[in-house]
Amino acid sequence: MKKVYAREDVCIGCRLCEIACIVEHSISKDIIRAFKQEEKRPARNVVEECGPVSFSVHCRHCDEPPCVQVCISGAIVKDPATGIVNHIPEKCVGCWSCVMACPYGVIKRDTDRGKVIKCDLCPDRDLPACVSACPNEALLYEEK
Amino acid sequence: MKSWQYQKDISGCGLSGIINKNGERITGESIICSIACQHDRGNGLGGGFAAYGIYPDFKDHYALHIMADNLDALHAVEGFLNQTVSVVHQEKIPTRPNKYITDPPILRRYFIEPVKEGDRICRWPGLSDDDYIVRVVMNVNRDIKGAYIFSSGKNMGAFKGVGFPEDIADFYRLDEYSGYIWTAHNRFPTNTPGWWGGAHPFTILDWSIVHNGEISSYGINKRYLEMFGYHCTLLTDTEVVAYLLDLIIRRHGLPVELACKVFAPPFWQEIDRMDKEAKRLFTAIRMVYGSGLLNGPFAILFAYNGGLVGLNDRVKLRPLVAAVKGDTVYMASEESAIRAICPDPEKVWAPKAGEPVIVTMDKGASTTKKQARLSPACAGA
Amino acid sequence: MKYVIIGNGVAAIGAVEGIRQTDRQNPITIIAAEPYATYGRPLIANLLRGKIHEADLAYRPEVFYRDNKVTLLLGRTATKIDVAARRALLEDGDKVPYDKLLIATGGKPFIPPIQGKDGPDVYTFTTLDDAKKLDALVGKIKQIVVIGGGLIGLKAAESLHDRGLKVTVVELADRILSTAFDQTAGKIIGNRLAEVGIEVITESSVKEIVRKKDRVKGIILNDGHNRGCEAVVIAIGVIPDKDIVKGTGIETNRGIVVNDYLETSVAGIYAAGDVAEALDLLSGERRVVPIWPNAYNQGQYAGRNMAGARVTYKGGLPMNSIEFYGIPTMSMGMANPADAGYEVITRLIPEKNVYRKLVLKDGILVGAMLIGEVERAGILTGLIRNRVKVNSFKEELMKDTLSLSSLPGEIRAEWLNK
Amino acid sequence: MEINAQGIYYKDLNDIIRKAIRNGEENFILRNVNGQRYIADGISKKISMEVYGVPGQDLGAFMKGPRVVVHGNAQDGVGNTMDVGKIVVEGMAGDVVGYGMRGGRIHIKGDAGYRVGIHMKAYQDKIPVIVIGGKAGDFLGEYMAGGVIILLGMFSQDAAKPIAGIFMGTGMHGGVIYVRGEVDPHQLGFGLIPKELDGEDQKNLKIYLKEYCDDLDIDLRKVLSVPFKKVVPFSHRPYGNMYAY
Amino acid sequence: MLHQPITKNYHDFIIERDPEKCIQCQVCVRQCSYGAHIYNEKDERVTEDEARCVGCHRCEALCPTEALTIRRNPSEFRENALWAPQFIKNIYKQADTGGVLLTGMGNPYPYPVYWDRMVLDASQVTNPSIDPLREPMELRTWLGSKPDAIEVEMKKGKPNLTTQFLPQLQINYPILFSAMSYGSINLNVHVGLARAAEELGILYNTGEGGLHQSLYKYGENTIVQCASGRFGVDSKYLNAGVAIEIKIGQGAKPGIGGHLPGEKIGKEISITRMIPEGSDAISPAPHHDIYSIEDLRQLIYALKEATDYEKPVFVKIAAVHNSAAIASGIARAGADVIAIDGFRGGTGAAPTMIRDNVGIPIELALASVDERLRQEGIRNRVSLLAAGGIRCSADVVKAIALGADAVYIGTAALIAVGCTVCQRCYTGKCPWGIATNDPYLAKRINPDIAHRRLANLVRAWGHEIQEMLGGMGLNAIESLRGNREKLRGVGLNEVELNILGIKHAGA
Repeated sequence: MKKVYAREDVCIGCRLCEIACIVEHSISKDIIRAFKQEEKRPARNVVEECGPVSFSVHCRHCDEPPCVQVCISGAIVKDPATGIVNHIPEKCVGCWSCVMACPYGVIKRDTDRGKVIKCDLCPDRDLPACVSACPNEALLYEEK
Repeated sequence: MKSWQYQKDISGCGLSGIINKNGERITGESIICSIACQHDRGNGLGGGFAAYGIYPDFKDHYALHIMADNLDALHAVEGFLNQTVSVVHQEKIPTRPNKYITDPPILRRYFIEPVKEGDRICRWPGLSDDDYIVRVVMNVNRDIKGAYIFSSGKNMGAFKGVGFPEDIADFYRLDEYSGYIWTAHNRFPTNTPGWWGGAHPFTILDWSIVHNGEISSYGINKRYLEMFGYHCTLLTDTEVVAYLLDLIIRRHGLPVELACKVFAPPFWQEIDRMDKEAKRLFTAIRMVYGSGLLNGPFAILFAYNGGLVGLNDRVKLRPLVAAVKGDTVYMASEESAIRAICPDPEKVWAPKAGEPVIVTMDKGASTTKKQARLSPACAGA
Repeated sequence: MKYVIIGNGVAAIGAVEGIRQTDRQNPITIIAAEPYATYGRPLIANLLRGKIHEADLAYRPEVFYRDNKVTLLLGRTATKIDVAARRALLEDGDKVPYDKLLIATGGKPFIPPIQGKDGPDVYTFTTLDDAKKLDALVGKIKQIVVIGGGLIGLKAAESLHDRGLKVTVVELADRILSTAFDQTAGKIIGNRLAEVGIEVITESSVKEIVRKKDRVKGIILNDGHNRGCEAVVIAIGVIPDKDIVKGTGIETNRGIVVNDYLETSVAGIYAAGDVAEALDLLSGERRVVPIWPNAYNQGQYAGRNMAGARVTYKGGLPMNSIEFYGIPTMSMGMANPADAGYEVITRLIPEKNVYRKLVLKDGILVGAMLIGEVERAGILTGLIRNRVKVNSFKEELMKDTLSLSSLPGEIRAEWLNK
Repeated sequence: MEINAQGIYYKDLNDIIRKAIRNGEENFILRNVNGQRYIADGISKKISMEVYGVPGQDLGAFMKGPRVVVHGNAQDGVGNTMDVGKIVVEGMAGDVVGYGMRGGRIHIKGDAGYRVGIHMKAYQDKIPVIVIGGKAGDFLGEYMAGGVIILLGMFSQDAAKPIAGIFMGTGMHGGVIYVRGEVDPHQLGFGLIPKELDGEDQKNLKIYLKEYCDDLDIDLRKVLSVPFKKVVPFSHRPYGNMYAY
Repeated sequence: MLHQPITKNYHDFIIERDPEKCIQCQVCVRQCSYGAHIYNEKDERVTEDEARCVGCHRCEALCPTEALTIRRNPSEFRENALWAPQFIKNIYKQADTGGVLLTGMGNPYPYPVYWDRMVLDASQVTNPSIDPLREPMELRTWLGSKPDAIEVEMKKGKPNLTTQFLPQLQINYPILFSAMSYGSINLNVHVGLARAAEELGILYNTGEGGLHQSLYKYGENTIVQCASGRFGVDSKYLNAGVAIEIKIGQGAKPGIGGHLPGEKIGKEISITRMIPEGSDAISPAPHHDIYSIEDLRQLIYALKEATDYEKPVFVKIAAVHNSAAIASGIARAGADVIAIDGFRGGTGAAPTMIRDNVGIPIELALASVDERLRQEGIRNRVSLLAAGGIRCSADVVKAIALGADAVYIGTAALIAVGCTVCQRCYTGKCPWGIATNDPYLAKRINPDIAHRRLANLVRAWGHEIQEMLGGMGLNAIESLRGNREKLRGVGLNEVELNILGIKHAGA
């Protein structure tokens, strides 16, 4: 399946991917409203920086997703057709089991809501928002 | 004037040429009839002819045709010739009055030999005869104001001026000449009217050239020739072709067909598809003679004592038709110009872009054969 | 090909999903003793606590069974397996023939022999029905005692406390959550529970459940102390529910013994989940580790194998994530090493209720415990699971800024390019 | 009406013809034509004209109706921007045949020159068709926008020559070129490849060739005995990506 | 501190931040390598220190809400025709530091740009313009020394070439990427240049910093440079490319050497330049084996010997007063290609006074060199490259019409990959990741993007060159080369027209 791959060698650590993610998952999908008027939600990727090294971590939508295995409420399911590991917030009870299980550490706790938040590969878009926002093509959306 | 300030003149035109490979001489009527058929390709501002085999009595002497605006200029030329060459014979170029031909310059012809080294005075020792004559022509044309050598080959001559070609022919009494190669030109110049020297053909030694089209690469062709001592002073693009022929064929020794490939080389994509040897050769031609490429639309006929060549530019932006009947080959801008004097050719064809039609004299052909063939009735004009 | 699954817990769902990875056609029958479609069993605490409704319990959407061509026999109990005839016998006499059978009966609560345990007002807390019964008590009683300070017990305690009952938890060990936690962690959570008003009594056990007119009135601890209460929840633990294999010749130990393909000693019969004794990743031994992810995973591997794929179960990793009154806690792998042959690194910030502990064996991370700070904890789980040597960067792992950039470049590159 | 064109200047010849048409004349036979330009130029009536000899440049330019038959060769610019009508050439034709042609037919028995069918275009119900019985020069159908060119390669005076020159169909963005036999892909312009004909092609080709064969007394079966290839544009906007806005 | 040094007061740029739009995302903070944007944790607000802004526009480009505008600081000195602000500011700087003023890129001063004083011709009626989209339009160019004539012998009726040629380089566009060393720019840019050159069928130039191991595979499209510092030069290097360029001078700093400070000599650069890590890389002003033209010949032939006469040798000089005579000497010394770099050529670092006051415009140098070589009849013997301030395809066409075989582009190539010509290359903090080897900044150049953009640029110019050629009725670049008929001057005086060898427009 197509996944978001991060190129560490050309990630410039600008974090525009996070901003794009937040905007895409906002109510208004308008950057200024999303940041200034809506409740702020975390981005669904994690940009890591360590000295000159930076890269963005994205849900791998694993073949055998540990998050799906541990989810006690059935809130995380892997769509057998698309391969996308989806999170259904209504079902999430905030047990954080998936946070514990995800080896990429890319499922975040949204403590305000008591639920986790994770990448959904932007179902409304051809290209995930983070990928199109990356100014340096450090994020690739492709089949490997 | 700085050399770069010479400006080319541009023109569109009609052409015609005839060659008898066997050396049989043809009277001027044929070529006149043929070019007259293409009357509408010109505008009356230039016509001209080149004829080969017309001076059998002086066939080993360079025949200089000179036009001069005034006697001072003519005298200057004569003075220069006296210092540099020996004149064997000189005379007025015979003309007859024609109501359409006005203001002709003074026209003279001189049959000369270069002064050999060790003779009296030799201006430029070490040069071959041909190079010596080229030097003479270049010096006159560059340095003597108001005078111009417009023909300098052996046993051939160029005749040209301002007017429709049929009137120019009448003026020069070309019906009275006979030659085994004839070329003719009907000119449609666009920006320098009324300049006799600007009419075609252009010649150097026995190279003569008539041209339909425009040499867009003129600027570099001219600068290239200047590196080799040619001076393009005649305010027309066609002049460069004559000098390139002299440089590439006579001086560099390339065969005629390769000279044509300098003017209209194959495209790189064609070269890339050639076999190794040919690829090497054509790559070399383009690398070394890129400045000699004639770019822009052209159909040219060039003649020399040994033959007649027709050539198109490499994308065939100007027309050229050829036909054969017996020993005679015809080339013209339009088929009708050929049919006007040869209604039933054995073969008529349009040469491909960049592929020269080269007609050389048969071995053993005598170019002094006296019998003149009659021209057929002229249908066109 | 007919697939039959006895039990309708998460292992059964895993099995259906496993089978359907390979075989999209052949029928599956699930025999479910409970009258409910599969629900998120741990969620009964949330239900009891009043945070969710019964409808929210469904583990898979309603269409799941239909979409997967599953016949669900609800409220039907399988009692026997006729190995020779290849069929499961139901309590009501029905026979369900199978080609491949999965035993996923799970566990049942362990009830110790406490005096007074039999009779009304004593509850367990493992099923939805249990939760419903306790829910019905709310408002009717004031005090309740929970026996067992493990996961189930504490969740029951928390839920009941939130519903207004006075709750006392009695734990035999020196700390709550003794299997997953160490003393430090236990203390942090114990304090937190005490803070909200849940009484936790450790190093103690219930000697007797005191009844009056058959109804529970209190308990007496083995040290003689007592507590008044109107009900008791026994939440000591669960044991494999393996009754069904009696007389089949299927090898059992504590649970039903299975091989690397989750197949029992009888060909064509598989077992998965809390009833199975399957491979444990870290120890390399077979044992019963009754945790949710293991059950799902085993079910899924069993299902894939049943459908003909030959896939090796790589073993389960014990792990738990629970939050107590705003303090998230996690423990993964061997968080409480058995002996001194392990390197243990800890960091404690008592005022923030933050505690972090890593357990290494020969430089390899084998266990971790996180209290308070749990962000990106899965990275540690991943390191444990992948047996990564972490000595050179273990200090990085101790930080709350735990990140993949702490990992050496090569490991990281491989990690992220999956 | 029969006219001996020998020695008649083109303007005078065309004057005679135009006057006769105004007087209702519909059939012309021109004899001894040699180089007279603009014959049938701009004529908008359905006249018929037989030409003996070699007509000059721009035969039938801008014409809208006449049927012209040339019993011999034609020069350059045949059917320049023509609209309706037909030109049949029993011999060869020169360069730039059918430039910008919008409708009608040009049937040439023999070879044709360079840039034949350049920028011809179909419009509404008009579909211009050029059929060349011989071979063609370079740039056949260059930036063709519509219409049909059919190249047979059968009646050429040069057997050795390839059926067409190079850069065939360069910049083509409409229309179709049918070639009898094979086309070497290197002869085609950028982005083009020879393709097989479909049923619709076969049907149309037959209709066009039937008319051609009838005009020039050619055996249709023989023409159709060899399969054709077609060249069509790869895009209607072949240069759409070239510009930076 | 209430008092501000005057240099801070008269900073060049102001940063306008629209508070309505700023979402405090701090992209600007992370992107500004000069620290002009600052995040104030306490106020949770981004603020700015405008004195640090160099006007590179990186923040503006990356700001997701277009909240930023970088403007020239309107704070002006009292108007003074003599004491223009830059002179005043420069004096402040030097009074502060006592140092030589340093700058980057090419001469920014308003000397006449002759490209903009020349116009091109087009065909109308008498010859057809050629449609380059559809008809062939050949840009293929060969660099190398050609004979004046070729010789053929007839073999089996076919002409066969007997002339032996010196090595020639085929390029598909008359555009090469000029020398920019690894060190002055980073490896990512080099990779982009190399790959683009490969795709386009042109050449890029290593500059004087050696050739990184990973780039040897692009040898077919590489010119290796041999400069006075001889960094990374060994026989493997000399044989790694298809040509060798001896750099005598550079248009931006004629007569001056180069200096890559030791702190920039990291591991990879050290290996590539073959010098120890951390030690200065100093390029002497002259080659100390070339004190005269005969010494140049000695080096040219030393290089030819070292490469078995298989590689054309380029000699690059800065355009200076006597370029024509110097070029003639270079041609006669055996160079195959002469590159002339005009004073608007760029550099990573140059003393400001040198950059802005030394050298001559490329247009004049090129015209005089081409004319001189023709007068001497040796134009065929060398190819001519023009460099230094080629900004667009029309500049290329004009350069070729003046007599160049091809051009070198440096600054234009860098602009293609993001450079905004802020002229601070010498700081090593290039916010666009170009003129820097800081690993944090260098990765801002994604070699894939650089490759694509460079290839796009040259292809686009190629199309435009073809359009212009076609318009002039030419379909092969060699018919343009030296064809000054195609140029006319506008607003030039007689002297300038004479040097350029062109007529005035209208004449």
